Amino acid sequence: MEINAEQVGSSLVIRLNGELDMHTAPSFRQIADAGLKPPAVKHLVVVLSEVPFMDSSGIGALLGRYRIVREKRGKLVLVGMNTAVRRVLEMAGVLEIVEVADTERRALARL
Amino acid sequence: MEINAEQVGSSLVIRLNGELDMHTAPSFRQIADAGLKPPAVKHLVVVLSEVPFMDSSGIGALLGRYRIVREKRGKLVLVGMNTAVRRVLEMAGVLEIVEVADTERRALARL
Amino acid sequence: MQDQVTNSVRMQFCSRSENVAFARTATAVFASQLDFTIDQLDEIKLAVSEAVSNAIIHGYKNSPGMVRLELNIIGRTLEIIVSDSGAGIADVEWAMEAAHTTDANRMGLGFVFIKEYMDDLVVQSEVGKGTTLFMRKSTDPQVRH
Amino acid sequence: MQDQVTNSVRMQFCSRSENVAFARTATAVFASQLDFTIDQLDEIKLAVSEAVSNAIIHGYKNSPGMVRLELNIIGRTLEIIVSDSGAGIADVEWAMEAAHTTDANRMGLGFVFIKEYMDDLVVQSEVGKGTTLFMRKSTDPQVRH
Ligand SMILES: Nc1ncnc2c1ncn2[C@@H]1O[C@H](COP(=O)(O)OP(=O)(O)O)[C@@H](O)[C@H]1O
Ligand SMILES: Nc1ncnc2c1ncn2[C@@H]1O[C@H](COP(=O)(O)OP(=O)(O)O)[C@@H](O)[C@H]1O
Repeated sequence: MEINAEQVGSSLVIRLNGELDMHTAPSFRQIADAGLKPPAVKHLVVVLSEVPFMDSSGIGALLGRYRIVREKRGKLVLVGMNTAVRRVLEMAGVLEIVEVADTERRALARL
Repeated sequence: MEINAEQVGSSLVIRLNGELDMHTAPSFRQIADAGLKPPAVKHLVVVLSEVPFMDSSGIGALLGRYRIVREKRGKLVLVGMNTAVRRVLEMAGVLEIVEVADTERRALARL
Repeated sequence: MQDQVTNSVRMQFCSRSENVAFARTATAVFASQLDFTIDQLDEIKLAVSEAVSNAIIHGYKNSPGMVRLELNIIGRTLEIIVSDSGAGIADVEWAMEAAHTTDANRMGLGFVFIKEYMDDLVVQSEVGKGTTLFMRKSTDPQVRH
Repeated sequence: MQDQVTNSVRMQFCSRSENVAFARTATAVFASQLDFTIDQLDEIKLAVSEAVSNAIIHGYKNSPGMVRLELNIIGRTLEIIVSDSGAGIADVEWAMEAAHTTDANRMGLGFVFIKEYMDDLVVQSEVGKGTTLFMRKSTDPQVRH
């Protein structure tokens, strides 16, 4: 899994490339948590367009980051899910609590 | 493996889609041999652009058809090999005895 | 009519996190011998990913062990058997419910996903001996076992 | 320095032609845990395809049997062991030469390809007992065993 992180204003943008499971979730978690440390960073945008697969370990990692941004009164925005990923996030009820955007630009515009 | 066969003048064009190995070679062989039955059909063009993999069973099937068209004083033309397929055909010495073309149209123009 | 097993593969691999991807991908490759749809293959990958992750995380508690994965094609049905010789489950019925987990860092979604995506799930487990999941999925969703 | 096996998978599957694709793809997925190039992964797929095809065609003569495939990661090297309990090879040295085949419909290219693409090949065979191929390939082509 390739992970790219960038701070854009008060948002941390993380772009994932690869499958998110118990093997790859820990590095996502680490990079996200480091990027969310600064008090100025309130929101997290996770770009999933290059994530072909996600299971409950991946969902757990996303929801853990959701709790962090919520404590900062920020938002978690998910961008560009494929059908398989959207289905499991829906089943897990994640899509009811996080924001969803078509593109990274739209996600940032909203924050 | 999807196999599409079409007679164009004195040539049989076979378009393969999938991996050519001991499992898929028999259907290629069957369809090619049926298409090469009519005495008017002298040449065989095999389009490999959608063949991601070929092993010695696939090469054997190609060389068997080469013998048939040679007996008919026709030619075998291979079209659009990827790197992996080109390498094994090269190692097997196949590229020294058959014709190679970039596109189906060029292959047919030559026959 | 009772169909016969026409093809099968048995795998055994180390309980390492990188093998979860191996297991689900190898299963999808084998499963594609049946005419599953892309969506169904995604469902199979998810179920195997959850079952193998559980064997590694809960069964072996992330220490070395061997996970077994058996795939059988029976008519138009794929049977998937995932087993470990790890900790076992004290209360299977409890564990299979949504949000039930013995690991505070997890969410208790694994069994929910497997039940949702497979036609059939049977769990056999014995504390201290290990756990086996028997899953089935047919290309024809009408078929229930 | 003698490296340890850090990861391994053992597979066993029916000697059916559709499993050749399964075997080479599963191997490539497992092999991608090492940083092989795309070309090297193609080479690994070809070697496995040839070895498993031979087990099915020559070992079991296209009748039912079980093919075993073991993959071990040892440092930066992938070890691939393909074995059958089939016919065996009477003269291994002869069989390994280019164009040598006992099947008039084939071309005797399998061993040539394996030798070309693998860093290392050892063949053990006993007539009536079966055949085992030990192959090795390193991500670093300098390493020879
Ligand atoms: N292979 C296993 N070995 C031991 N315990 C298991 C195994 N699989 C599942 N369990 C138990 O069942 C519980 C629920 O599993 P699951 O629904 O996958 O959720 P999660 O993995 O998030 O905990 C686990 O927390 C664990 O206690
Ligand atoms: N697993 C095996 N069991 C029995 N004989 C084998 C096996 N593998 C190879 N052989 C023998 O070695 C010969 C050469 O094999 P190979 O180089 O792969 O060429 P081919 O498969 O085209 O014959 C075969 O023709 C066969 O006689």
